Amino acid sequence: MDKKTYTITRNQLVARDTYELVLEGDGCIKGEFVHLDIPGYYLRRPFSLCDSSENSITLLYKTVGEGTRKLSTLTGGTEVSVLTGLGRGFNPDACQAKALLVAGGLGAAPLYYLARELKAQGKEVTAILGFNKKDEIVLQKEYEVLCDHVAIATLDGSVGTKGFVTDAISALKPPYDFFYTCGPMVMMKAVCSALEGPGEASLEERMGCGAGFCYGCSIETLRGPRRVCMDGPVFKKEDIQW
Amino acid sequence: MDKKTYTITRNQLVARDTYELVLEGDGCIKGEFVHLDIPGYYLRRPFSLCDSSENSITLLYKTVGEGTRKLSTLTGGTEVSVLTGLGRGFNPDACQAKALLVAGGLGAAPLYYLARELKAQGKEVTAILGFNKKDEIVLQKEYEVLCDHVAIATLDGSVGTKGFVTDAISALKPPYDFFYTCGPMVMMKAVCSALEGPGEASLEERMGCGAGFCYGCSIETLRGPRRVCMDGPVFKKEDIQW
Amino acid sequence: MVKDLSINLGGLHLKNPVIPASGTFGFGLELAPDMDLNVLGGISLKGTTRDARYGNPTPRIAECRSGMINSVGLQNPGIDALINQKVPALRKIYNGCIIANISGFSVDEYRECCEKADASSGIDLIEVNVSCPNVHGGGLAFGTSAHAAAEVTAAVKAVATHKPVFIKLSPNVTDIVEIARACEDAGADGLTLVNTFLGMRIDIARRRPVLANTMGGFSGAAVFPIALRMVYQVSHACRIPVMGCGGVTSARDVVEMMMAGATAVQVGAENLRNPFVCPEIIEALPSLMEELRIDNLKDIIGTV
Amino acid sequence: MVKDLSINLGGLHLKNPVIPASGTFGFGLELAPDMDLNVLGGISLKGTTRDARYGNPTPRIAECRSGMINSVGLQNPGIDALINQKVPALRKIYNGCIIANISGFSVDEYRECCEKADASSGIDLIEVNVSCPNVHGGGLAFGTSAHAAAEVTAAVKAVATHKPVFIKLSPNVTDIVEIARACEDAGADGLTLVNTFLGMRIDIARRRPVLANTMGGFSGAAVFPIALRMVYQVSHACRIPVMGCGGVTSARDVVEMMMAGATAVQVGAENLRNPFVCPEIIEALPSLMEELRIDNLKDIIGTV
Ligand SMILES: Cc1cc2nc3c(=O)[nH]c(=O)nc-3n(C[C@H](O)[C@H](O)[C@H](O)COP(=O)(O)OP(=O)(O)OC[C@H]3O[C@@H](n4cnc5c(N)ncnc54)[C@H](O)[C@@H]3O)c2cc1C
Ligand SMILES: Cc1cc2nc3c(=O)[nH]c(=O)nc-3n(C[C@H](O)[C@H](O)[C@H](O)COP(=O)(O)OP(=O)(O)OC[C@H]3O[C@@H](n4cnc5c(N)ncnc54)[C@H](O)[C@@H]3O)c2cc1C
Ligand SMILES: Cc1cc2nc3c(=O)[nH]c(=O)nc-3n(C[C@H](O)[C@H](O)[C@H](O)COP(=O)(O)O)c2cc1C
Ligand SMILES: Cc1cc2nc3c(=O)[nH]c(=O)nc-3n(C[C@H](O)[C@H](O)[C@H](O)COP(=O)(O)O)c2cc1C
Ligand code: FES
Ligand code: FES
Repeated sequence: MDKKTYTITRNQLVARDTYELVLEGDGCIKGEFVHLDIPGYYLRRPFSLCDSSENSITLLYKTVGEGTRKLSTLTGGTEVSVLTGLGRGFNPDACQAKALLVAGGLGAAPLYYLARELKAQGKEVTAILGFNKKDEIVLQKEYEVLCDHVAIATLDGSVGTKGFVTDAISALKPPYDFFYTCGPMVMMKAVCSALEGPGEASLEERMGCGAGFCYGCSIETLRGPRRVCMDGPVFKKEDIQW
Repeated sequence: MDKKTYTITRNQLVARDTYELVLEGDGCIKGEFVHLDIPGYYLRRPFSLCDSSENSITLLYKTVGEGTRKLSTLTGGTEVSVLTGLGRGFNPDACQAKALLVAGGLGAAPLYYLARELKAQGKEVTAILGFNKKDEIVLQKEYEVLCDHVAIATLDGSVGTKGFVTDAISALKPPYDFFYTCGPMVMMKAVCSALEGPGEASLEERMGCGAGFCYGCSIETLRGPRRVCMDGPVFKKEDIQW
Repeated sequence: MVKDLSINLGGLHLKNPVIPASGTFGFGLELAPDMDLNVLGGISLKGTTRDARYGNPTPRIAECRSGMINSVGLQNPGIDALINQKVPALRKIYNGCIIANISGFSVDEYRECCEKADASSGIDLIEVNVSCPNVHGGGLAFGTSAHAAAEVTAAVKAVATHKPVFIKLSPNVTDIVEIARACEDAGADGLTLVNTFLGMRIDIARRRPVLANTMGGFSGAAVFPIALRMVYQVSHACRIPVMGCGGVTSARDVVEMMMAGATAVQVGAENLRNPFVCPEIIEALPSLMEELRIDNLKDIIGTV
Repeated sequence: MVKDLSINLGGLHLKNPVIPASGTFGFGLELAPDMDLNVLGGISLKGTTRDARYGNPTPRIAECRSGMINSVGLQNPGIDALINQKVPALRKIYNGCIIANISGFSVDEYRECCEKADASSGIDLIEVNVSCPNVHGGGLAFGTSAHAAAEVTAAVKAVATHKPVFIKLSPNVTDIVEIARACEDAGADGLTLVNTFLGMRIDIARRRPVLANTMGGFSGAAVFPIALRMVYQVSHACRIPVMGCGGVTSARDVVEMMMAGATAVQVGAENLRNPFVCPEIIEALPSLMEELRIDNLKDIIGTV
């Protein structure tokens, strides 16, 4: 874990209530998420790494409360304090050859980071991205450029399969030996029970420190209590107590 | 009293620990001081009006604590919330023809505002400005351009009379029918007891609202309790309980 | 849809629940030149004692993170001046709920002041501040003992027969519910929760307390979670209405206090930072209600 | 001039007075990869009970202005795991003062845990958290009654004969001095002031408490003026040393707490915002001492 200062270079609305935040600074960081200090708010806010370069990181965030609304008002040039190197992320090595990525909403962000790694390892990647409506879709082009198969599901049918990601999976029947999922709990639960074989899901919990020492984010798992920030946020399908 | 938003156009070190702050916005405001909201601090900070134009006001402030140190880091373009129209200031009409202004340190700021008004009324103005050392002197040129007589006193004798403002007054024996003073309490007390005739002094007190309704700044005067922010900060020499 | 912000407070109709708290809005008159007072649901006037008081020596104000400490010490012109001058002058320009805030250093003083306030036609509601030290009872605040708080309540209720009497409690206690219940049992028509928290700051450069009085009452945004907890506990334990107070700065805070159980909500120290905060909150409430799908603000009282 | 930051805490030499507070720094080990723990004057370990506990359901964390509420609920691996695993592992890499923080739900549990802690060679000081509810005594926290706090103190002092025992008090009381004196009279070697304030937040969109547990412990910068007042009152009323805790975020706060009477100063919730705050404070102290013309930090203890 490190505390670093980044400079906002881009903070742009890219979909309904969704912003892309590009932070200039050390791009070579580890971990699954960063913990960002939003001026005027007490606790830091956790956001998954979506992309990175040598000297920048990219996050995607939705304005859901006071902190993220404030974040959306910060302009280029603003410095922000970020804790980096947090969380145990998806394990690309768990996949032998064919990976299935199932995202709900902004779950597409950390899975994109994973997809880059999987492709770097030469694996075949199918991505199923679910959204409520067309105007919420993010990263579609990026996934299409990077991955072998991409399918979209929207609840209202405005793009791709009409319905849930599970409907798109049933329709597509993609080949995979390991799946990875990130999104709302109900969606991940449905995915984990619908999909055969081993997989991982990324959980969310309200966080204090984000770095494993306050025990604010502990959840019960089938292997006992685990800290989402340090032992997770990614857990094996078979360990999760839904 | 009004709450207005101003934009910083200048925030410049002009003497030892002393900054000139020019705020763009409504310059046609009443009152003796403004109450400025410094981001990150709870209470507003009171500062005297030093100068104004149609679309700006100028303050002079010293970095003495956390709030003013923070203020000195704000850059041009920053918006600040300001309460205007506060305080009963010096009364230029109390002077018949010849005014004596006696300032200690940044007391020179509100007295400069007064001097402009006195000169506009065609009165003869003598200004005695006291500082500890040369590097603390502010507004000397502005006073010299505006006033009829200007004398400087420095404690270490680096400029003008060596000693206190009272020493400079004794040396100069300026003509006046009314005096006005602003500066540290000990200095104003010395001035009010040394100078014959009627006069006014501007007091300081820790403030809450700055606008007369919290009674945080009440002081005992010889006419009973008075609020520095609303009944003052300027009081008649004969009413002050030192 | 048009939003209904009105509430019923101890039998009184208020156009909205937003009330500047005692001591943070003077006698209302000071702010009359600067805003339309008539937008306010009520105004709690500066704390008044039997005799005029200058209060404590200055400095009386200390800055804190997200809050401040005051040791004003009940500077006021005395109950007769309140009734004969301040209230009639305010009544002339203000049509909302006028709340007299009564303080005392003995049960007798509370009784006498409340009797006079009860007889004054301009006053709608009496708020009895039991945070003052009991000079005949060992110096501890009335509000820190259930027995003393109940004694004051019974004494003032015996003389104030025309107007609702709310007892304003101190948060500096182990068990706020015990004290609230004692006041309810002694006949209080309602409760205001809470007054300031005893706090202190030191000027480390001068090596002495910031306040001339050493300690004072801490309040402002910082105390909101503690005040909210007390409002929640008390309004779930008592049947009489509660005015929530402590750290309120926004329309969201007002809604949160009401969901916790407050019928009306007072705004204190934030007025000192922003004298226009009460009108701003009232203006912001309808769109917040729209966002939260609330039509009648009174419907949310105590819903959590 | 070289600044002397060292202090003497209940007979122990600490290189400086800065100590992460219990529950906000895990068992020290979690942060060992990220910083040099050896700069810290001491470390107060996460609160430990007789048996392992999972704690409360999530959400356990709520955001507030200048502070936060936690309802972690003493998740810990139990006293045996503390003594056999956590402390020896920390002792291997850390040469400062290791403080075991002991919690319990009965006098017996406190006694048993303290006896074990007293016998553990890696532990330097025992801090007894009396903010837990007394399950055999009606559910009220031990720390809210002078009698119960004294009973715990006497019980643990009877078995902890090798190490200084500090009692950590709850601020949710009417009279902190009464409780502090009772602990002193019962034999406490020192006091830690204060634990968290009972607080609450409501999620107004979902119309339910933010915390699964409804209420929790409020702390962080917001509570500093109340904690400081309590440290001042107690250290002027008692002879035993006080560790000041509550809202400390900077070197200035440390100096203010010490002037109020604290011998050492704990930093709690701020570690969650900034895990490096303790080393940063320690680094900032010498230049602040220079500014304030202090050569030996211990000289300022209780000077206001
Ligand atoms: C490991 C992890 C990775 C995440 N990655 C992303 C991401 O890439 N993009 C994105 O938009 N969101 C992400 N989230 C959710 C994001 O952290 C919350 O949406 C955000 O904290 C809300 O802040 P707020 O101030 O707007 O909300 P408020 O409700 O005002 O926040 C109040 C408090 O609750 C916490 N909180 C609120 N919602 C959540 C939540 N869903 N999860 C955890 N804490 C919450 C806040 O952090 C804050 O402490 C992630 C959460 C976790 C745990
Ligand atoms: C009517 C009036 C006019 C003033 N005009 C000027 C001016 O033109 N230029 C200037 O440099 N200073 C002026 N001052 C003093 C100025 O307000 C303080 O220096 C400033 O508030 C200090 O803030 P701080 O955060 O740096 O100090 P801190 O000590 O960190 O502030 C803590 C609290 O104490 C208050 N405080 C500290 N010192 C003073 C003081 N001397 N007077 C009143 N409150 C104080 C602060 O406002 C704040 O609430 C004036 C004061 C008054 C009352
Ligand atoms: C400057 C000041 C003066 C106050 N005077 C009184 C008073 O006279 N009577 C009273 O009952 N409460 C008084 N209070 C307490 C407030 O009415 C309110 O209960 C308290 O400040 C908590 O609310 P807040 O956090 O919104 O400030 C005063 C508070 C402040 C800040
Ligand atoms: C997440 C968290 C967990 C805590 N756990 C404990 C604990 O186990 N034992 C204890 O005595 N105090 C515990 N506390 C209280 C702190 O040690 C400290 O007394 C309190 O937070 C006040 O300090 P602060 O304002 O600096 O946070 C905890 C506080 C927090 C924020
Ligand atoms: S958030 Fe602190 S341990 Fe996970
Ligand atoms: S500062 Fe509030 S009355 Fe003067």
